Amino acid sequence: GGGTGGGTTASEAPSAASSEAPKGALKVGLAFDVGGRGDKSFNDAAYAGLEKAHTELGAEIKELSPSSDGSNRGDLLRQLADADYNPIVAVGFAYAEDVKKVAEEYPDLQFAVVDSASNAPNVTGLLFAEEQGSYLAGVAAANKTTANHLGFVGGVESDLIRKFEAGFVAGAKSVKPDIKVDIKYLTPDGDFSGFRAPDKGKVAAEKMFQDGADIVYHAAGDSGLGVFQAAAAAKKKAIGVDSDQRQTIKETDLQPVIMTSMLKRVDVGVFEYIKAFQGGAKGGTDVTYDLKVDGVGLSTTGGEIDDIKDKIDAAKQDIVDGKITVPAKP
Amino acid sequence: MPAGLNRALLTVIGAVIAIVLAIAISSVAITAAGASPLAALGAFFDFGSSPRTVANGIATFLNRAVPLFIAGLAVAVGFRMNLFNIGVEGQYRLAAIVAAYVGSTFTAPAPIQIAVIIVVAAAVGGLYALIPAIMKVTRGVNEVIATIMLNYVAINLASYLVRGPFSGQRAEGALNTTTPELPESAMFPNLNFIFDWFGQPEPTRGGGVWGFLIAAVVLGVLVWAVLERTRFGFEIKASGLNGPAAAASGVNPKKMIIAAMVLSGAIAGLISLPELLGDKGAYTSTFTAGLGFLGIAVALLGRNKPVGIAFAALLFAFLDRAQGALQFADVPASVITIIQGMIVLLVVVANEVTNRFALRLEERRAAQQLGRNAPVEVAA
Amino acid sequence: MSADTLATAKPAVELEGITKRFPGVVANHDIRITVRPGTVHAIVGENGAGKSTLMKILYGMQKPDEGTIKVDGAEVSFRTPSDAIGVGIGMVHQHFMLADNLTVLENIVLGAEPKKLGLLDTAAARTRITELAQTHGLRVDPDRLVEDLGVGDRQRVEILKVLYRGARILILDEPTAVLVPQEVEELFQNLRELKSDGLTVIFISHKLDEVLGIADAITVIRRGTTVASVNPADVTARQLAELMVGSELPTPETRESTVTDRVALTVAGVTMEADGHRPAANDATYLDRLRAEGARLLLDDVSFEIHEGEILGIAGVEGNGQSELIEAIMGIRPAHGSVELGGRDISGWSTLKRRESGIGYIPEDRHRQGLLLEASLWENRVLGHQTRSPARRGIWVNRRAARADTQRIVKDYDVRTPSVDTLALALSGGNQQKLIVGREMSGEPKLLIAAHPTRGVDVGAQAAIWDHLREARAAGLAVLLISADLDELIGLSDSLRVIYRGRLVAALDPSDITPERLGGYMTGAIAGTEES
Amino acid sequence: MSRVGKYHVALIGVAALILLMSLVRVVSGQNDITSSGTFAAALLLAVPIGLAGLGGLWAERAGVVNIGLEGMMVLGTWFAGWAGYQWGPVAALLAGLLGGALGGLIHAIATVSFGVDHIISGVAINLLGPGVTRFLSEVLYKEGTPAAEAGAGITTSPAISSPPPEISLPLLSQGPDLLGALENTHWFLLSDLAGILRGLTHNVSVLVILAVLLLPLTFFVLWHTAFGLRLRSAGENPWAAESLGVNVYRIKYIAVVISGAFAGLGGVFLVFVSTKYVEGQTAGRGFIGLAAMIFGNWRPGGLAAGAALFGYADGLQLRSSGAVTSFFLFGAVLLLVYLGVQVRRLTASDRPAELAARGGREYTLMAVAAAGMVVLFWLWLTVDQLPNEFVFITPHVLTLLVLLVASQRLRMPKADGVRYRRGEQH
Ligand SMILES: Nc1ncnc2c1ncn2[C@@H]1O[C@H](COP(=O)(O)OP(=O)(O)OP(=O)(O)O)[C@@H](O)[C@H]1O
Ligand SMILES: Nc1ncnc2c1ncn2[C@@H]1O[C@H](COP(=O)(O)OP(=O)(O)OP(=O)(O)O)[C@@H](O)[C@H]1O
Ligand SMILES: [Mg+2]
Ligand SMILES: [Mg+2]
Repeated sequence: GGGTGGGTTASEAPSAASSEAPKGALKVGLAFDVGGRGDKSFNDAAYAGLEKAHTELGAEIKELSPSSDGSNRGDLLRQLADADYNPIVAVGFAYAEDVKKVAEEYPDLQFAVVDSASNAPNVTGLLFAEEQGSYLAGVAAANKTTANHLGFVGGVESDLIRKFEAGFVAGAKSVKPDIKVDIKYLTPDGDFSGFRAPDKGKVAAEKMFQDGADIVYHAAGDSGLGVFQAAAAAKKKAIGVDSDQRQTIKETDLQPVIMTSMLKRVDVGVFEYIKAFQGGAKGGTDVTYDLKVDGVGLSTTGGEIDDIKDKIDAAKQDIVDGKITVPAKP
Repeated sequence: MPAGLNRALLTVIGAVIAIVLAIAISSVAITAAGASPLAALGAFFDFGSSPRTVANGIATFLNRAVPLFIAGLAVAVGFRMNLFNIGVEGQYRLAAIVAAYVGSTFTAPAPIQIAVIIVVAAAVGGLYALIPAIMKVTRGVNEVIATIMLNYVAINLASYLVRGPFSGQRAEGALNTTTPELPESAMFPNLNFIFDWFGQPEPTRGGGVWGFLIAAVVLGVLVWAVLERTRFGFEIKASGLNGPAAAASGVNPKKMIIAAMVLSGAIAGLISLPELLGDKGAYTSTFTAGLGFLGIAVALLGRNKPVGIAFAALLFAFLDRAQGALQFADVPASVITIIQGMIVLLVVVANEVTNRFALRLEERRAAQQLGRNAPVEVAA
Repeated sequence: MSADTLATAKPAVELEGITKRFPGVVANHDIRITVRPGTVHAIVGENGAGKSTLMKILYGMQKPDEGTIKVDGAEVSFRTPSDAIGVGIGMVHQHFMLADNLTVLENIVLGAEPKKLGLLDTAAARTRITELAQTHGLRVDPDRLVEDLGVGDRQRVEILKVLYRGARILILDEPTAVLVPQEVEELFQNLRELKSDGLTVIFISHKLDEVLGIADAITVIRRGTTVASVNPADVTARQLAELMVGSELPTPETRESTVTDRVALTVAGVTMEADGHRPAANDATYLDRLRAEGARLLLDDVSFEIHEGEILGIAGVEGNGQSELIEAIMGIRPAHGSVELGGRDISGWSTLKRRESGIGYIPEDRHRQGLLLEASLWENRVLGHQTRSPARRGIWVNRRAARADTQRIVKDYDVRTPSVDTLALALSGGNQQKLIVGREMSGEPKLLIAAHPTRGVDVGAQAAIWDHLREARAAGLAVLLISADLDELIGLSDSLRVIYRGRLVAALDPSDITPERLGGYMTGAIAGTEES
Repeated sequence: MSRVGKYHVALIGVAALILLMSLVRVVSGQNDITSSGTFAAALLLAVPIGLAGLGGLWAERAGVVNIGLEGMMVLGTWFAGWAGYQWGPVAALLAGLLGGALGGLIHAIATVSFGVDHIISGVAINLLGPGVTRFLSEVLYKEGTPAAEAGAGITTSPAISSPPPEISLPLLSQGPDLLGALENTHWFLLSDLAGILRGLTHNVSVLVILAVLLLPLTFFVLWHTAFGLRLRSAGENPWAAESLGVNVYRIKYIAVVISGAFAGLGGVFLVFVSTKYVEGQTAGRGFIGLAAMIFGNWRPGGLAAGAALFGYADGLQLRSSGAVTSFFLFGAVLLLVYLGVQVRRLTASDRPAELAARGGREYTLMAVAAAGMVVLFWLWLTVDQLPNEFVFITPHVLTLLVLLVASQRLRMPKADGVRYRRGEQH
């Protein structure tokens, strides 16, 4: 798979960090992706990791959000660097180029970038094997479907979201090779409104349910709300993404339709990185949060997939053992 | 011309009052939000403590102003003729990707390489603007609708191109799609040496102060000269001020619509080049968007005149730069947008008010004159 | 009504010491007027004398700086026109105050709508309007869009608007400026009827013989103040004019003929379609078929020649194709047929090329087609000459030469302006017009199209413009003159054509035609052709 | 043409369109072309655009250009979300209306009282709307606030306490669902009609009904009441209105505030669909609404057609990428019809004048049409899946094509965008 190329895996990284005492105060800076803190999703997961570092490691923390057009990503990193924050975490693959440049300008500092590979000696790539988690979601959905028909709604047709699609389809086909998976993206790459269009998510999912799909997986940010609504209206199921949405979604009528969620533990990634830094780890490598280290996985809240736990675990084991390589591109 | 001087003075005073008022209103909001307005004000002027951060801050500020200025110019050219080109957004996006791709397909000495890229960008922007222009002159399609719709088309087209035909090699493990890397000869030399002149450290930020600033200044002068000094500019002005009169004077309105729209689009095509040639070196899916819409505000604030637009762009960029500094000061960064919106509104309101004030002065002068002059003689 | 009661009745309107200042202008200064009820009271004065301003004050549209207004003996103070309407004052404005895209009915009831259950009661309004129209002899179709109406109809709508509100005092600001004599007579008939119904009419006009014909009393205003109140029986038009301006009234009379035998302009078979121009391979057959089908033609087979040194006048009620004829000759609007200038066929040329080859154009509406109001005078000088010297230098506008040449026009044509950098909108109408005339005379045109060259211009400026036209004619200029001012038309033209419904219906000799007869041709009342 | 005549022509046009759609559906097998689901989606997507367009209509009929609809819509979404999670849907409705109206009020103050250029003011409001709402979110929804406990984030509000009810047409689209049954038979024309009707009557939110009713209501108010007449006169000739004692300022204020309220209502609608405020959920609909209004020639009916066209195309592309390719067939059939009509005209002898005139141009036009038809038909046969990027732009391209084909006799209110000051004539 494309996402797992090179570097160590997380299981090794933390171990490299022995529990040495920190030299000086730990000041961690973090720059969010567009949307910023409080998005109840990706950015907030990263923040959770940062906050954990604050409470557990006693780190002084500072987090910055970019402007709505994202034009100042590099400058935020520089301002954190100038204010002596070290390490600095950049959240989102959009930071890749900027992190590379800033890391070269500040060779003495350590950087990490979520969802993108290391591209400088002092940059750590925090990668997530979304395709692997999505594969499990596909396995779960294929086992649960009675219609032999699934759906996938992607918010923006970027390569990141296409990883989710690829894994999901592969997982579903691994269980039922003839299974039908409807796929719909809401907006093209570069138009991020697809993550904020619940109405469009609803229309797309509605169509899938009307055509006979009984479980729809979304990787569409806030547009996923529409997917859940369509599922509730059609009395069918949906699969959430990033966090355990059965818990984070407060609408009680929507919670029961969320069969499971594909977890992407950005919080773990961020926290572990900070911890490793404190332990003296240096950049230049990637850390991949995959199934092996539970960097991705499925949530079980609601107990809806408990009955197929063994099948999921088996699939997971196959991936961890390398028997199955999950494609990262559809 | 003391009257003209008075007017100019009043305009400046009006603008200053408007800006102060915008800051005051924002201060109320900041206070309500539990933060300190003084801290916020400080943040706007806080360029950091070391010479290096100051240099970086200045570079950031100028680098933001340049594309805003070009965007403002692009919009203004249309506005001069009462053509509302909302399509600058789409025009520059499409121009950016095509220019980035074409520039990456060959290598030539820097001046030639850069010149070709500039020409391609302008040509693509101009051609894309030609579509709504032709729709307007042949079928009477309102340019506002056409450009709104074509913006969406451009965004999708760009996305298609960057993923498909124009996609390039990306770094291992990177997820953003990109066009092929531009060769070194395509990169516009930076202006960091200016800092040397003043004995200051050069900015370290990627690309430093983008050299395209010079090109933008040249463009500004060119646009000014074309609009204010040439026959073509005169015809644009005439068409904008009074279409029927221009037509009766031999100005072909259809040709003018096409020319103004294409010129506007061609300038729009250049919006992305500072960033592309100064820093990024490729068009990626995370390209800076929205400059076309900001350009509308900048153009209007600058009264569609190059010098005004330059001031407006600098003001917007100055405010935008404080994004990070405000957050360090625990002030919600959204106050920037609020201040920008308010300045746009209040500056024009102030302008109206000062205009009326000047009229009132005139009236008073007239009344005094009456007092001095002998009353009109009454015959019969 | 006996003279006795007239004397004792309270004045319908009494204005005292009215003063109104505008930036740089004192429009009204200590005005005093008394209007007796049941009379037609005329107010005369030259352009810019302050008549309209005074009436707007009386109608509540503008507030006087000083002075009092009394209506029927009671002092009033108007904040808005509705206050004036409330005490029974109605006004017909100098420029039409109609919304083109609304129907006649909507225009009339606006602001005083009959309602039923909160809805517009169009039925009631229609009955009321028809009733009013019948009693006062003002026929209109309430359901037509105003934009489709001619000027006479619009004038009637304006009067109906006022009557609909039950006004007892009517202000008519230059209602006759756009009417032909027959229509004027009709209007006066209406006014007399209104007067006999006991209404009071305040009437403004520049046409003094009209004033003498209809008014019961006349007030003369000069430079913002009342200079005389006279009885129409006691004055002549000439005396009245002298009261207005304090100088002699010039007349637009041509002296000796300068017509040569060299043809400057030939217009042959010019025909314009109403709905969209279709270029045809064979014009003649196509147009024949169009006519056979009864298609609407704005211009139908218009042909004439103008010689160097000749002024050809075109008479016609507005809206009969004059504007279209000009647009066809200027190449602003496509038409069939041919136009030749000095022997060269220019039918396919652009407006610009036509101008460059020697056509000057004084447009009918100076604000709409002649000027850039928000641009300086010298820029207005460049307009239409942007491709010729002195305005042009390569791709550049030659600002210095343009300024210098504007200076020349300002001097030669007596344009009253502080400088050539002044914005055109700051000039009064007459001065704007002089600038346009000066501009169009520059560059030695072979043909001048002059549409209403002295409209809305006061007597002094009018005389100056006439002089310029005559001078240029003597130097060999061909002029196509279009005017609604029949005296001007008859006085200036070497030959006259009448346009009616897009066709030239008569060729007349200006030396033996009266305005009344001309009006007859213009309205189609007299048919046939007189050889000139 | 008389009113009745126009009305009949419109009916015939709609009938022909449905027939054509039915034909294309049967030939292409893309049932989504006329499925109830597509029409339900079209309704859902058209309503916010239509509401924004109505907002534009009210302002521009009164002579004030409103490019700030987007900003007012954003204000509507935020306030609806904020009030909705605390006090329920009625509060959301009112707060959204007020939020939008507030934007309208600012626009009115700037343009009417201060005589500011209408476009400048609108652009400023488009900056202020997102800026102010983001600011409010950052203050009111930040971590530790009660709202955050209830599920708010900086980009979202908590969910509205209970969504507004939905209703269906009894018997026909609910219960026995006769229309649904008929639709599923996929008969020519009958099923299409059933699909369209069911889509418009099944599980329709009350807010949709309210929104759709606003169209005739607007028409009624603007064209059949005294207030409406005054409002339109302010957009056509404010000086005339003033001279008849109409308080033009007041009319303009009312119109622009209502305009903002309608845009805000469009925002409320979006919030109701997603049950909460989501930052950026307006996604340029204010601009699309403005475009729909211009498309509709500043009239409620035309505006509805513009919004419906856009909503339909968007709904179709969201539901079925495949169905989008049948637009090629649709275009080919339309061109065929055009060619047929032209050939008939050429052979008939009752319109000689036009023919004499057109001649050569006519033939080249027909040749181009024929070539276009062949190309479209060929595209339809060979392309079975367009790249997604070309699917997404279906509504935009379709709008442009319709505008290109439809004759453009747009007539905007004469004094639209003109600065009006009391006592000063133009
Ligand atoms: N709103 C205004 N602002 C400034 N000046 C004005 C305004 N209205 C009128 N004036 C000036 O006041 C003077 C009187 O104008 P007014 O329109 O009353 O003249 P008038 O007698 O009606 O002329 P005309 O015969 O041309 O209609 C003119 O000099 C005019 O320039
Ligand atoms: N709305 C207005 N605002 C400012 N100034 C005005 C306005 N209306 C008229 N004026 C002033 O009135 C004058 C022109 O008015 P107008 O065109 O009515 O003149 P006029 O009476 O026709 O002039 P003339 O005396 O030359 O015939 C100018 O001085 C102009 O500044
Ligand atoms: Mg006047
Ligand atoms: Mg007057």
